[in-house]
Order: sequence, then C-alpha cells, then structure tokens
Amino acid sequence: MSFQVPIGPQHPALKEPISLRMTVEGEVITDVDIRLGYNHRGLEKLAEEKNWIQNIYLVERICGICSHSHATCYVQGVEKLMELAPPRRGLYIRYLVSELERIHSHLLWLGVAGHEAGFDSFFMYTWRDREIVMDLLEMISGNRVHYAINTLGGVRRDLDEGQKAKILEGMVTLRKRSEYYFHIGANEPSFVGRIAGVGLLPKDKVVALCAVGPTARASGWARDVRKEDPYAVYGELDFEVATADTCDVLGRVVVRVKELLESYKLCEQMVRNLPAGDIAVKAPRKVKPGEVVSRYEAPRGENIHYIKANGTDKPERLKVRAPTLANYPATVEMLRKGFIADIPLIFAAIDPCICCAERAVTLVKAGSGEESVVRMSDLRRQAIARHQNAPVKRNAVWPL
Amino acid sequence: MTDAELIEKLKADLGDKVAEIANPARRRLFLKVAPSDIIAVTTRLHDAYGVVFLSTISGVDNGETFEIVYHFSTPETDFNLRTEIPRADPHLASITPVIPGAILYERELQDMFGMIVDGLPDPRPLVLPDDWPAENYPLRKDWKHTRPEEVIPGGKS
Amino acid sequence: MAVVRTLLYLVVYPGLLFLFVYSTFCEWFDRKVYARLQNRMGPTHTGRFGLLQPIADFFKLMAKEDIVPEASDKRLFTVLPIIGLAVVSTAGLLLPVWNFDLANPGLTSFSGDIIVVLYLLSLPTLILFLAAWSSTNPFSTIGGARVLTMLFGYEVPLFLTILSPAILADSWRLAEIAAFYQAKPLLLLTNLLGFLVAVIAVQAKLERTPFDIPHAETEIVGGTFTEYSGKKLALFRLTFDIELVISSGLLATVFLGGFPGGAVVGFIHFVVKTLFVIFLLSLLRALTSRIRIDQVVSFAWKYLAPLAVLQLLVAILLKGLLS
Amino acid sequence: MLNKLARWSRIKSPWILHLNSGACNACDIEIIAALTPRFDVERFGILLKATPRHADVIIATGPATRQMRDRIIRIYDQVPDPKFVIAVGACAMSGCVYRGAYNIMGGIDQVIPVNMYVPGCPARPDAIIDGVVKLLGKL
Amino acid sequence: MKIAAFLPELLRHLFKKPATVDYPFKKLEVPKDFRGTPYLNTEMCIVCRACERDCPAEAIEIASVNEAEKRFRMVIHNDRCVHCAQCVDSCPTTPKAMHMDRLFEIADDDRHKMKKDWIYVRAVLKPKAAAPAPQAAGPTA
Repeated sequence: MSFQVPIGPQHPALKEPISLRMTVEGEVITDVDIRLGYNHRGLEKLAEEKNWIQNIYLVERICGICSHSHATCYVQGVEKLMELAPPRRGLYIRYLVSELERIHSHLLWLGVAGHEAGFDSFFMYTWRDREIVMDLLEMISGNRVHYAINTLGGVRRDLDEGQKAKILEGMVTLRKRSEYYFHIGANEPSFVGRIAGVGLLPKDKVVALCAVGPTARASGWARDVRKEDPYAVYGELDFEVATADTCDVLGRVVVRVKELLESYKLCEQMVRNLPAGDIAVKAPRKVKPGEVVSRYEAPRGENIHYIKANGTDKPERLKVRAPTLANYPATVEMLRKGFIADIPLIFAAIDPCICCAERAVTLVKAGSGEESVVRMSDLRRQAIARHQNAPVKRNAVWPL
Repeated sequence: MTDAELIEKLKADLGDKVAEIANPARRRLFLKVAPSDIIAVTTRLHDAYGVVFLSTISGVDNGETFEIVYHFSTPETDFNLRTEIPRADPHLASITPVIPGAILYERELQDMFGMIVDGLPDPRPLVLPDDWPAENYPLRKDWKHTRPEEVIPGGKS
Repeated sequence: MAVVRTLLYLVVYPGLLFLFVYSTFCEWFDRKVYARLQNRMGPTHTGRFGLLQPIADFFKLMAKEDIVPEASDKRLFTVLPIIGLAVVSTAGLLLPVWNFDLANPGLTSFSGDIIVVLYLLSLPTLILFLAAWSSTNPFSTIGGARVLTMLFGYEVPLFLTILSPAILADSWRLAEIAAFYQAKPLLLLTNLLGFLVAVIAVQAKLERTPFDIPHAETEIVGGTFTEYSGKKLALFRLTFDIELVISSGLLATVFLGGFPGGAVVGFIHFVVKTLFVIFLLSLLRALTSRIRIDQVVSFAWKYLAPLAVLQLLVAILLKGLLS
Repeated sequence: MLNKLARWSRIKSPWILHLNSGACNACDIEIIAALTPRFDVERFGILLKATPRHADVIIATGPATRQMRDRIIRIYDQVPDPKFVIAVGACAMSGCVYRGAYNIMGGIDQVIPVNMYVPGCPARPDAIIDGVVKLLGKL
Repeated sequence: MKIAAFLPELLRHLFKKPATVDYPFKKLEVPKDFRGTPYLNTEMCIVCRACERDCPAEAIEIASVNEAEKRFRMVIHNDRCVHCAQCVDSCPTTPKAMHMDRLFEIADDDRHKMKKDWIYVRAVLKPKAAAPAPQAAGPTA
C-alpha cells in the first residue's frame, strides 16, 4: 500500500514553487515525479522583445541568489558578439563580485541545509555571518542582492582604497568563521547523522544524467568551468577545484565549504592585484549577426547561455540553461528509496534555484484535506510492510 | 589536442556525416549534421571522444526551419552539434538512449517549439501551465502574446 | 466553603488560571533563551521584555476564524484539544508544590500518584495522534504515524529513569519521594545519569528539536497540526506549554529534590527548578538538529534504554547498601 | 473590551506565511534574512509558519505565474480570517521586468487583494519590517 | 565526532549582546552609493527619452502634455522600478537629470501613491527660453 504526498508548490522546505509528487510507503519514497511550470515566467520570449541593455537586468532577475552569474554569463557572450574587450580593471571587479556572490550563496546554502535539518542555531549563525559579505556587496554595488554592476563593456562602479581594505578585512573574519562551521558541520552527531549516506549518487549516474556543480563534484567528477574553460581572469589566478568522493549530502557540504575557502583566496588575490585603469568601454547599441555560447561557473554549477544576434538592437534568441535544471534528473534519482525526512535535505543539497531552472516555468501543496484519505487499517499494513522490507541504508545508523 | 587537429580528426572520422565544421572561437566547435545522423554522430562522439556531458539543447525558430543546437562539453573543447528540421514536419530523434540527461531539454523543446521528439521515454509537458491552450508554442516567432489589461486596485487610474 | 475552595483550587490556583499564566511565562522564557543562544533578541516589544508575547499569541488565535476541514471527523477534531487541555491540567494538580503536607494527604496526593502523572502526560501524545488522524491530511497522517512511532522510543526510558529514584526512596508518592531526597540531598547525585536520560526523553515527549519529527516544518509542513487553526490550535499550544511545565516540574520533584519549605519558599523552589529544567531543554533544542524517525527509535533503544536500566541497577544496588 | 484585546493581540502577534509565486528568490532570501540575528523579526512576535492554517499575514513575493494562480487563491482561502497580504518587491506589485511575459498574470494584486506594498528589487529586510510595521499600524 | 560540538559557542553568546539591530528604533546605515528611488531634476532634462528606452521594467513614462509650450509629463512608477539605476547611466546630460536618492522605506497600501510625476518644459539650449520652468517644476505627487 502506498500513497502520494505532494510537496510544493507551497511548502516550507522549498522557498520556491515546484511540485514533487512523492509516492511513499510508510516513510520510504518509492517514486518521485517532478512537475515544473509554477515558476515559468516566459523569459526567453520576453528577451526577444527587449534590447541588449534591458536584457542585462532581465537576465539578472532570473535568479536572486546567483543574479550576478546570469548577468555575467550574458554580458560575456554579448561582449564577444560585439567584439569588445573590457578593460582589465573592469574584469577584475566583475569577477571579484562573482566570487563574493559565490561566498554569499554558499553561506546561504550552509544555513539553509541546517534549517532543513532542523538545526536552527547553525542556520542563525551562518546567516549572521553572511551579513558581512552582504554588506560588502552592498558597499561595492549599491544593492544587497541584484548588484547590477555589469554593463556591456565593463562594470559600472569602481573600487576605492577604503573599500579594498574592508573587503580584505571581511575575508579574514569569514575565513575564520567558515573553518568553525566546517568543524561544527563535521562534528555535530545529529547533523552528521542526518546527512551522511543520504542521497547517494554514484559517479556513473552523475555522468549519465549530466549533473553539474557541487552535486557532480561531490561524486568525484571534477568539472569546473573556471578551470577547464578559464574565462576572463581565471586563467591567471591560483585556485583548486574542490571535490569529495562520498557521493552523498555530506560530500556536498564538504565541497561547498572547500569552495568557500577557495573563494576567499580568489577574492584576496583579486583585490591585491587589482590593475589600474578604466573600468568600462563604450558599447554599441546594435550587434552584427552571429552566435555565441557563453559558459560560466555559477555557485550551483555550469551556467550556459546561447545567444544569437540578428543585426538589430534586440537578440534573435537567448537560451538560458541554469544549473538547477541540469540537476533535476539526478535529484529524482537521489530521492528514490530515501526517507520522507530526507526530502528537504536531498533537495536542498543540489541548492535548488527553481526560478533559475524555470526562468520563465512548479510541486503542489495539497494544502488541506483534499488529498488522499488513508484508512487506519492501511496505515497499519504500511507500517508492518515497512518493517518487513525496509531498505538498509548505508551509514544510516546513529553515528555516536 | 588543439582545435585544428581535432577538426582534422573529426573530418576524417565522421566523413560525410558532418556537413561543415566551424571554429569561431577557441574551444568552440560548431558541427553541422543532418537530422537523420544525429544519433549516429552523438554515439560516435560519446564513445570515441569522451563527449558524455550535454550542457543543454537550444532551439531556434528560423522561419521555414527549426534549428536545434546540442551543446556538449568536454574538459578540452565544447562541441555544438547543429541540425535543422523543416517546420512543416518537425520530427526529431531523441538522444536519450545515448545521454539520459537529455530528457528535460527535449521535453522543453516539445513544449516551447512544438517539435515532436521521437523515442522520448516521458513525453509529458514540462514547463507550460496545465491550462495552456494546445497548439500554442511560445518560442515560435509567429506566436504573439497579447497582454491582459492591468487593473490596479484602488479606484482612480 | 469546601466547594468554594475546591473551585478555587481547580480554576485559579493551581488550576487553569495559574497554569495558563505560568506556562505562558515558561514559553516566553524558552523562546527568549533559545533566541539568546542564537545571538538574537527574541520577543522584545510585547509588554515588558516581550513577556506578554505568548499571551498575545493565545488571544490572537482565540479571536481568529476556526476552520474545520470538510474531510475531517468533525466531532473528534473539535473535542480533542479540550480533552488534551483537561488531561494535562489534571496532571498539574498532582505536583507536590501545592500539596506538600505529608501527614494530611488530600485528594491530589496519594500513593501511586507518580504513575498517574506519568500516564496523564502520555495521554496528550495519543490525543495528538487522534487529532492528526481525524484531520485526514496526508501530512497530518504521516505526522500521526510518527507520533506513535516515537512514543515507542522514549516512553520506556522515561518510565525506567523515573522509576529509579522512586525505588531508592521506596515510595510511589511524589511528595514522599521529594521529602526523602530533601532529607538526604547527597543521594540526588546518584541519579544524575537518570536525570540526563530523563531530560532527553522529556524533550522527545514534548516533541521539540531534535525530536520535533511529528511536526517537522520542512518535511511535512505542520505535521500533526497542519489542519488546526484558531481556537483549537490555541488550546493545543496551551496544552503543550502546560505539559512543558508539568514535565519539568515532575523532573524537578523526582531528580532535583522537590520543593521544600512550605507554600512560599516551596513555590520559589518550584519556579527556579522548573526554569532550570526548561533552560536545559532549550539548550538541547539549540544544540542539535532534527534526527530521522528511524534514528529516534534506534537511539532510544540503543542508548537511552540501556542507560536507564543501568541507572535502575545503580538505584537497586544502592538501596541494598543503604538498608 | 474584548475587541480591544483581540486587536492588541493581532498587532502583537502576526504570524506570517511566505508565499512564493514565481519570484526570483531575491525577495525570498531577504525575507529569510529578516528572521536571522541581524534583523530578528521575532522581536515583534512575528513567526514564520509553515501552513496557511496558522498564518495571519501572507507575505507574497514574485509575479503571479499562470500555473500558480489557482494555488495562490487556494492558499489565500485556507488562511483563516482576519488575514492580510503584503506584496514584497516590485514583481509582486506589478510584475516589474516580467511585465508582458506570456506566463505572468501581473502582480499579486491581480489575483488576491493586497493590503500593503513594499517596493524594492529586492526589498531590503529593513524595508520589509517597515512594511509590516506600517500594516500593523493600520489595524 | 564530538558530542555537543556547538555548546561552547552557544553558551558564549548567551551572555553576549545580541547581533540584532533594533530596526525601527535604530536605523541601519545604508552605504553612500545606495540605489534608492529615482527622481528627476526637471531643470536639466532634455527629453531625449534615453531613460524610457533603456528602462528594463517600463517604469518610466514620458508623455507630451502641451505640444505648443513643449510641456512634458514624466511618470516614474515606483511599483515597477527595479532600482537598477540604468536611467542614471543612460542620461546624456551633465550634470545628470536623473538621480537616485537613498530612500527605501516607501511601503504603502496604495499602488497609485507610488507613482511620482513631474511636469517640465523641454529645456531649450538658449538660456532665456528656460525661464518659465519654475512654476511647473517640482514633484506634484
């Protein structure tokens, strides 16, 4: 006997609308179905009606957490089409913001993972420290989330000495705090008990299902666009690709913390080596026909924009593939044979950004009483069946 | 292996299956293939060149034809496979047997362009709403959206 | 006169009114400590220091619309919160704060009242299960199943640990157990292990993190309470607040030496000791993350139950030594 | 007297339900940020509730997408009276950059009545608190 | 694995001052380049409509009020504005006619009140023609 549990589109674990329909037997999930579309906004069509400059802001609002990554990916592509070469100082500031955004996104994710596991103190502390990087971003760009610092041909705001000093200072505090959170995350038994061995995704599945970002790296597949296709300034900076080989949620936590530490390093390098000069060059309004594939390593994984121009001031086609969409097939795979209690964690582990994935596209909250009615006798039968053939989970024992 | 060497190798290997190979920027290869060859070329790339990762599939409405670009990437190069199918008969073979991760992108193509992807294991709509009228494909160039009137609550305009 | 006294006893002190005021204070204390542990301020602007916050919550819920879902079992759905409140308030009457007089046992202090309190404290769990069941929402249903599963986990360790001080004191009456330890405070130390086990078990009984599985927000929305709104939710919240007070009062009686010194001093003992227990519970809440339902059961049986048995053995050996 | 008590308690204990109807996440993380130590809305007795049945105030973010419209109405109906809606961010007010997209109904007020608008893209946590305080002041 | 790894940190913060800013009573500092709401300096505007063209959210509307007097009306819809400051960047005049102020606490219960409009006269480059501006200038909302 199994019954269906709808998760979303309005569900406290998912801050965004998406609909997962879980078929569960007792506490064990046997089947998952994802329904997108609640967050579909129709952005790709809309982009064809707006001009190149308006599209920067439109693309930036695909996602609020990785806003800069979409904007940068788009701007990078359009600059190639326009054959512009942004000044080096502009590039450094642009990628400095993108690393700061990665820090903010990973700290946010650490907190959310804690929250999903019911570890509210962890959540509160990480988010408290996240305010440091939010303040830095606000100082650089003038807004906490949608930085709007990119423009065609460079960036819009410059950095002064005081701001540079503040960034360096912030990095020192954050590095200390991140190491502490890593210590907590790896040592608190109830937390580790929740995340170790949960959401297994072996490497061959990662490859087959084309997973990206920390999800793939936690399964030992070291793909990072920054390393393999070094765009702009990344070729001259020193950093490593963080990987783990546990293939579970714990591995994804480890990968993200390692990436945090790498990002601090990158930020410090960029601030210290900030070249002098202009921050932007003037961009034409029209683009001659052509096409470009722009790739960018967003905090959640590879972000790819395919831009086609037709000679006017509006794009012919703008295709956006956000990392979360690429991770959905993998998520479904991870959720199978998991417990209901693991849903939020597994789902959080891909750091879902549903708005990204659907751009212009949701799970269903059954809300109340209108879903299946389960009888007492059924529940008993379920419980008995579950105890008879509950799947044995690796590491699922209390690890004291 | 540089891009030029790779092009030579691909030309020799795939022969007349590939109509043209362009290399507009470093690490970007655009291969043009006939729609009937798409599975064969993908399989060959997958097996012999380590092209296992599909980034996404883009569709473009060119008026008379639909252009479909498959974006693959490997640590060395990005392969972009381009194919065109006629608008009147928009049938496309699914590459999910080779790369299972392609399913979401192919479902999206069906939704947004009205292409028919043959051999898709799960052909339900993906992104469009439940009450979406049939035969409306938003990303086709001839599909226009009329905005509903915005009513601001509170009386005066 | 006796009727008036009984009425006052039931309604004002230590009956409903007192329990209402004190339990809301305890909820405030719990929330405030929890917030301070997280470097936040917690409720601040409702009354002085936010003291009136839980009361405001209560009255707001009372004034709200009360929705009974179509699909639910309406009679059961409505009556359960009231029964729950009645049950825990009854348990409250049995604490030896207001009937410390050993020589003159009244209606509410008798040999075996410790068992009665324990069972009355178990009843809200069952009521919660029925409430979840009668609302027929899938999330509530899962929540209800989890409530029962958890009951199997923590109930035995809790009973066993509370048993050991009673065995040592050789009494089934709360007031006598307390009096025994007031006479020999050093013996309290021997029950320290039991106290810790009991705190964890009580945490599970009250369904607070790490055992807030039946209403885990991020997993099954509101869980058992998903369908409850308005007055019924207010009564359920009050029930659990009172249960918090009574359980911590019970632990204070059994493990912390009760409330000696008559009405006034005894009452101060009561406040200080319950707040201490509640502080420990809050700390535990801030310290851990929610665990999975299978982990609760295995944790309870692998660690809590053996520790409780060990405590029982210590108590029995000690009793042999003492006599 | 009772009315006064009800009004006071309503002002002092607004429980919120966060409703995302296709937002870009920016407003959402700012709402969550308002719960965290820097802003800590629990000072005013504001708690984030998981189910619509417990909530008093719906904080809505994002433009109302077509697929989401029926769900928004359903969730609004599930909230017991008296209920209030705060639209946070430019998208929830008018659709901002998504105006004219085919899958957008416009702001939240095209679907359910809204009591307070908080502008910003995204609205800062302070601005959100300011909006909530202004709403409570109106009661 | 340690039991209660978080304990020292929690207990330390129990007696520390909370990180909370008591917001409506104590304001937070916004940085000096904060992008608040846009406003128009009517004296400088040359009605080139660059801001209207580049605004991603259709928040700026410029309409002619009186063709003969060259009077124009500009409406900024704050309920649509995404605060990107592209209008400031696009503005070709020096000093800029478009500005951003640092206001952000502008929550209101009425969307109509969030429109700000200005009536201004197209500045003709000869200085004497700019005289009748004052009585028409200034926000009227």
